[in-house]
Amino acid sequence: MLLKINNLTIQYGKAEVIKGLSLEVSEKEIITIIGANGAGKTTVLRAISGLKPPASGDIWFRDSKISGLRAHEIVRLGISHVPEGRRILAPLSVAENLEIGAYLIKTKREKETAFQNIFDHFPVLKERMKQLAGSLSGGEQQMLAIARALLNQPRLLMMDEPSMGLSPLVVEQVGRIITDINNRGISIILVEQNARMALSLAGRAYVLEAGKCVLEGEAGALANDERVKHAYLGG
Amino acid sequence: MPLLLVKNVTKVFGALIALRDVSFEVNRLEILGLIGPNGAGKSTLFNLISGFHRPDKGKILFKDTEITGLRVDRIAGMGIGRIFQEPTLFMQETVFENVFSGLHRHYREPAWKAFLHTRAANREEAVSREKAAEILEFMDLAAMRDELAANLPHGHQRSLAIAIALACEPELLLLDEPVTGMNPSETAVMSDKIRQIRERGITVLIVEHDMRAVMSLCDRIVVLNLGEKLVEGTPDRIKSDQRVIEAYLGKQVI
Amino acid sequence: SPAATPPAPPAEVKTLKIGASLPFTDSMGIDTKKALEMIVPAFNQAVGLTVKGQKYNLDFVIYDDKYTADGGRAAVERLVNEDKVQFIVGQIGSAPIVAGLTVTEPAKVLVFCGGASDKIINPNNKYVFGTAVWRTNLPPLFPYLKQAFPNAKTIVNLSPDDETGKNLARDNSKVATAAGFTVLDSVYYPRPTQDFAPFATKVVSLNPDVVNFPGTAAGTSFGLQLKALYEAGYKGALVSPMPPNLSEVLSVAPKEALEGMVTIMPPTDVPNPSSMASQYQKDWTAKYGQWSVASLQWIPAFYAFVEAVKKTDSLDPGAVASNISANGLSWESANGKAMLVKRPDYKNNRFCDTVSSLNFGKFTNGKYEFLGSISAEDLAKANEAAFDGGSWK
Amino acid sequence: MSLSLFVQLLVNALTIGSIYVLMVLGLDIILRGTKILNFAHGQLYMLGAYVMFLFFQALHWNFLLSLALTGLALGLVGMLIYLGVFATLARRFTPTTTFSYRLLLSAMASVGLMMILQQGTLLGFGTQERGIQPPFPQIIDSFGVRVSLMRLAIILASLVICVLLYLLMNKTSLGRLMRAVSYDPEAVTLQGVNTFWVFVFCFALGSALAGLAGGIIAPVFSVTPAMGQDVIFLSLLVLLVGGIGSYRGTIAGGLLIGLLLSFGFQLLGGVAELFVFMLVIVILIFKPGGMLGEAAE
Amino acid sequence: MKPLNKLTQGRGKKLLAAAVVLVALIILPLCIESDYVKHLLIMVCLGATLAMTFSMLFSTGLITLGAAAFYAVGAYASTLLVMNAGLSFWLALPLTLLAAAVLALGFGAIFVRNAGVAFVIITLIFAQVVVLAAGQLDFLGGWGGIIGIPRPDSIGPIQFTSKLSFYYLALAVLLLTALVFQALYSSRIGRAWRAIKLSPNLAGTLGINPYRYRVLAFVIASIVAALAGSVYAHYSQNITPDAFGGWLSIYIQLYAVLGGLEFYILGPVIGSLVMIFVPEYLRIMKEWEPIITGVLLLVIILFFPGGILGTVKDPPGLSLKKFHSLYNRLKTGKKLDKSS
Ligand SMILES: Nc1ncnc2c1ncn2[C@@H]1O[C@H](COP(=O)(O)OP(=O)(O)OP(=O)(O)O)[C@@H](O)[C@H]1O
Ligand SMILES: Nc1ncnc2c1ncn2[C@@H]1O[C@H](COP(=O)(O)OP(=O)(O)OP(=O)(O)O)[C@@H](O)[C@H]1O
Ligand SMILES: [Mg+2]
Ligand SMILES: [Mg+2]
Repeated sequence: MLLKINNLTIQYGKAEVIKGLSLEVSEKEIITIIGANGAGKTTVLRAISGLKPPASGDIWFRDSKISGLRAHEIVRLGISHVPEGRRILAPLSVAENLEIGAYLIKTKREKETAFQNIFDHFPVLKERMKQLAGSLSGGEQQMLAIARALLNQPRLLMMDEPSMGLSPLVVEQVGRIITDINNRGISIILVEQNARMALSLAGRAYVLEAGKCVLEGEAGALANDERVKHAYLGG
Repeated sequence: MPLLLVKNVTKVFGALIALRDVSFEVNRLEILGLIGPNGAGKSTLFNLISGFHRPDKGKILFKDTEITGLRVDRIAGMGIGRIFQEPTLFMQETVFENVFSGLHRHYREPAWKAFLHTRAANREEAVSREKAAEILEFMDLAAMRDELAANLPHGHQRSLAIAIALACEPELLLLDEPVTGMNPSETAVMSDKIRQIRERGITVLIVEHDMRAVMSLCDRIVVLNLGEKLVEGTPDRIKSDQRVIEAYLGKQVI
Repeated sequence: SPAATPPAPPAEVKTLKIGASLPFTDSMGIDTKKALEMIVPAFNQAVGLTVKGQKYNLDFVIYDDKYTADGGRAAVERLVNEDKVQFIVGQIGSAPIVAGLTVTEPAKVLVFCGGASDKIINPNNKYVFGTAVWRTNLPPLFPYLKQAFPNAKTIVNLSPDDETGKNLARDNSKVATAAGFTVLDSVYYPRPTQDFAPFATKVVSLNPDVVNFPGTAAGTSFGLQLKALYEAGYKGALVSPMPPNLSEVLSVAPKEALEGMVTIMPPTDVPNPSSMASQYQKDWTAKYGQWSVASLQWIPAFYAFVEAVKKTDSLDPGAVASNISANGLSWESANGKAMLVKRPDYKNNRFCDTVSSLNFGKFTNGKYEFLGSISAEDLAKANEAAFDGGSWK
Repeated sequence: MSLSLFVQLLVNALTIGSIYVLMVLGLDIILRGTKILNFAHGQLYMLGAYVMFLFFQALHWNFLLSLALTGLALGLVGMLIYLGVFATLARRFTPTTTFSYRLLLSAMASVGLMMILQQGTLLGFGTQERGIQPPFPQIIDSFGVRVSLMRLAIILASLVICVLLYLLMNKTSLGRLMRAVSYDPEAVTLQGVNTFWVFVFCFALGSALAGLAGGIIAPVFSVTPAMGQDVIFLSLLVLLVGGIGSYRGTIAGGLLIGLLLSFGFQLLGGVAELFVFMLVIVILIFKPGGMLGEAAE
Repeated sequence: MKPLNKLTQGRGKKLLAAAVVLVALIILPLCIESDYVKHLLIMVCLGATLAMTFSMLFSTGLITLGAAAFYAVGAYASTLLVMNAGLSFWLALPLTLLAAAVLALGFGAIFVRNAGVAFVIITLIFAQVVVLAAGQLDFLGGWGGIIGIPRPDSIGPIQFTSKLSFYYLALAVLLLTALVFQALYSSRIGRAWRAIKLSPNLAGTLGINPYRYRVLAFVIASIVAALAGSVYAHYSQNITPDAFGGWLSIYIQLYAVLGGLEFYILGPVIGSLVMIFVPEYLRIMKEWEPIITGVLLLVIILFFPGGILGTVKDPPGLSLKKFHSLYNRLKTGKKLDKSS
């Protein structure tokens, strides 16, 4: 098991926004978490990456406990997080954004190969290296955010709504990129409002409602579940 | 006579031409969609209409009055409301206060009377409280009127942003990606709301990447690409337009 | 040692509270506070204050005035209304003094203070006396200068840009003119300045024979001015109406920069210092280590107060004030003999300000060379001649 | 105006200007990196002078070594201050805390620090004012132009520090991190960076610059507890005139203020300072973001 | 921030409380004998008034360090009008306020555009300009200032000679200010200010002109500061430029922060009460006083960031749970500098 969450509870002040969630990710798997607005999807990802300490429960990554570690330590263990809203560093150039993404890579040689990999995936970034990241269009920014996360050479990549605000054409492209990344052996947690796309990409899925997991199972099966169809696929 | 007329508008940021010679019109009581790839200049166009930027060339007319280059609050005062692409709310205020603050344009009594808390001013304020409550009810936010805006989930923040804009009693409402980050059922609810907004007598100009929503909502659609107007027409025409499919829609089945 | 002497029978000694307000945020204020904390217990131990046969131990209540008007006002309000002191002895800085006067005058509290501007020694004020000698020490200075530099004709003042500096520059100009010099200009620098290059450059470009430093704080600020003049190529004569704190001055300025300066000498550095002065210096060094010339500057107020009370033989501030206002006062302090004078130039015809005996020296080759001294009486006469109108005595 | 006078005024202007440049670069790094408007910056400058006094004057160490150690020492002081005070304060802020609130509270905390450092120095080091014998006391006197070698050395040293700082900020990963963190710390944390230490470094670097300014000018000035009290006003002025967040602006602003004060005094006398302040207000009317700054907010 | 709708609830109770406080404030000095304490109370009234102007501008998102400037303008203008033009204080007062308003309008109209750090610094510089001008220009009295400023003329039987009468005058200024400000905050003007503070862009799209509302706040704040300054001048009877330097503005800011920033009216009062009385009672610490004040300040800012009132209203949960987690973290040797 790559990642295992046991009975996780998270609070903002007195409000409990995640209530006893358990979740698993195995090697090379894509799972997706879908759910309505405010269900707590983002919160779960923030807890895994150490940005929001949980109130109780624990999180295990490759057989070591990571809940309680700080965010930058967790990244070093191999979990990357593409946060909601991209969060690229607007006043820095694309190249500098990538350099910061490559912060954990120590040798020059490794860095070069890593960059080469990135450019294979996102040739457009190579053209934009000198441009300020803030002046990229939304789609390009999303690519930059994913590229930056990949530079950490994660075993597990978490993406929070990667299709948000992207044009349909680019959404398709992001979908291809996700499969591609997964094909290289990286596990992925995909949080999406676009449940249709998420379920088509993922192997397994969790449905979150008001901080509780109400359904979980094979993505294909869930896509045909009446409740899911009704609530999340607009069917 | 169109409600809003955008005439040959050009906007340049440094070396980047964000909009080039764009013209279109918005008719009274229609829902007009504005779509296009990321970076096409849609939000920039909203910024020009609502006065955050000044066009380098061209004119914008609202109800036959030129509003090009007027101040943001003047334009708002003339009856153009907008929501932003990024969630922009009074984060540290409650939901109710957010809408109540939005009612600024509602008052008729002069400010000094409000300051003196005259009877008339107090009455007006009581009315505006009711109005704020009514708007919250309309946007399905009444249940969370005392929550802080910052603590709302994304989708409710969107609704609240629209509620605030409605408080301003606009004739034209500019919505920048209102259903982004919502799942289909939420999107359907929101689309419904937008139709109801139109029924309240408000014309809507909407930017959105969710094609299901756009196609079902809009009476007409304008497509921007690389800062230029590509085509304009009914949803059916746009769906089948080869240039739009190439630049924007892709092979996606709608 | 003090512990060995048998204590006086306690029933007979009363305690008299005396107030002081000093800036604790400033070295001058702290040094003055240290001085009072040294001399007052010694005074109590040795003689104490005896009025109408009753012996009093003096208890100094010293508050911080932060060198500001508001701070001074609050300190004096507290001294007068809370601690009920009737004498305030030892204040420095005109802003806090002036602010305090609005309290002390109506309350008829006797004040001996360091400031001597016309805003303080003012005909409207009846209970305040100046015990600093900045203005009154000028007239003999210029003749000594003339003697040392017979060919000097023109003079420029370099002076802080504040009330004291401006007033002193004006007075210095008057006296210098009377002594036959031509005053080219007065150059003012803001009090906290450390970069004196622009001011020195300006002074040098005026090309005077003499540079005078009215109102300069005698520590490193003075040293920096001398250094800046030296670096800007100034070669003429220098005159200081204040005794410089040599160790501080020389810590920033090379000794060539001071060469030939005619100055008032501290009473501790003259060839035969008075026993009071040497004792003071000895006690200070024993108690605090590093010797501070500056600490001498403001304590004449204390000796004046003691003498005034003794002379009137009363603790009623009104009686003391009217007695010394009408009859004058003279006293001995570590700074030498001093006496109260009138200030007809301020239209103030009571005894209200101080002259004291002074020593003059010239700075040659890293050391003071003693030039001579003047007694308080002669100094009063010299002032009378230099400042027009009326008798000072 | 004679050539000699002109050169003297120019050298004076550049000396004092370069000190302000160092001060303000530090102030700006702290402001941008950690969102603290540090009113205690003048006291760090004063401490720099004291440390320099200790190393160079009291212990007789080599001048450049003393200067470098002064920078390090003040960096350490800055680090301790950040760890002790501002890190605690930063923990009180959430992502929704408004900028003005952060700014206000941290500025107030720095006022508290200022009181402590200022009075602490007065009481700890005693009332005696000190001076540092300049290592280059020579006066260059040729073609009727007199210039102090020490002042030239100061200008040169400041120049070197500015260049080093530029390289640090723009050519090293640390500099990149500092700029990134000032924009979005959380996004940077997610790249595996311990942003906390980047903040600490920002504050330490800014303090080191203030210390270097104080240490480098100490042989020309004197060393007193009050010396840091008023430099903060002119430093803030320079920050504003140059433009907040602009490296080139800060340098231009520092030199401009140096020149205005130096020449203004020669030509106008006592009202020069008032005049300079007014002039700055006029500049700001036309250039609200400062001469080379970006948007004001 | 207190929700607005809650502010107006339980109005009767509020009025009663206000009446009690008012009576207490009026009776208070009658129970105090010491003129020294009365002096401090007068300074508290003036300081609180100034701090309220700071809070008012902060309610629009502006941080000003210029309160001292307009305090000085009020003091000098009124002094000159009374001493040179021979006007009665009561006649000079409206003219003074008018002058301050005009100056504030000019300054505000230009500089309110720069929000954030820039505004902080510009106002601080402006305060320094006023001080420099007062010191450099001889008709303003120079660095030595102006002495012998007359007391206000008596109105009928009320004479302004005693501390008590000045206390009531200063208290009247304070209460008037509080009343006016409360009326503003509870009206749509106050709501517009808060909207601007929280998001100027959003406020703009709602038809609020952030610029104009901020200028309005700046002018009102400056007029009030000038009013306080004028009372100060005629109370202290002498003014010097130093008394109005930039540090004064910084102190005023402290009053507001210390009292509690979210309490626009009561915060400044409590803050100035504490910041004026505590150092006075720390006088026994002599030269250590600034250090102790500094430490106290840090402690309050670091550990009670809601200020005094914020802490009283909403005490920090020193609950066992919190203590326990702290203890655990210390025990496990984890650093406390978690970035969350
Ligand atoms: N900083 C915060 N303080 C208080 N409550 C918060 C905070 N952030 C989130 N919440 C609350 O936690 C709950 C879950 O929010 P979260 O952002 O995880 O939802 P989500 O499923 O990601 O929604 P969305 O689809 O809008 O992104 C929401 O009810 C929200 O109000
Ligand atoms: N203030 C600005 N300064 C410089 N460039 C800008 C500015 N605002 C927008 N741009 C650029 O103008 C172009 C159009 O941007 P705009 O935000 O209007 O796109 P959009 O159509 O709204 O895209 P999206 O769908 O991703 O939101 C982009 O390339 C953007 O980087
Ligand atoms: Mg989310
Ligand atoms: Mg957009």
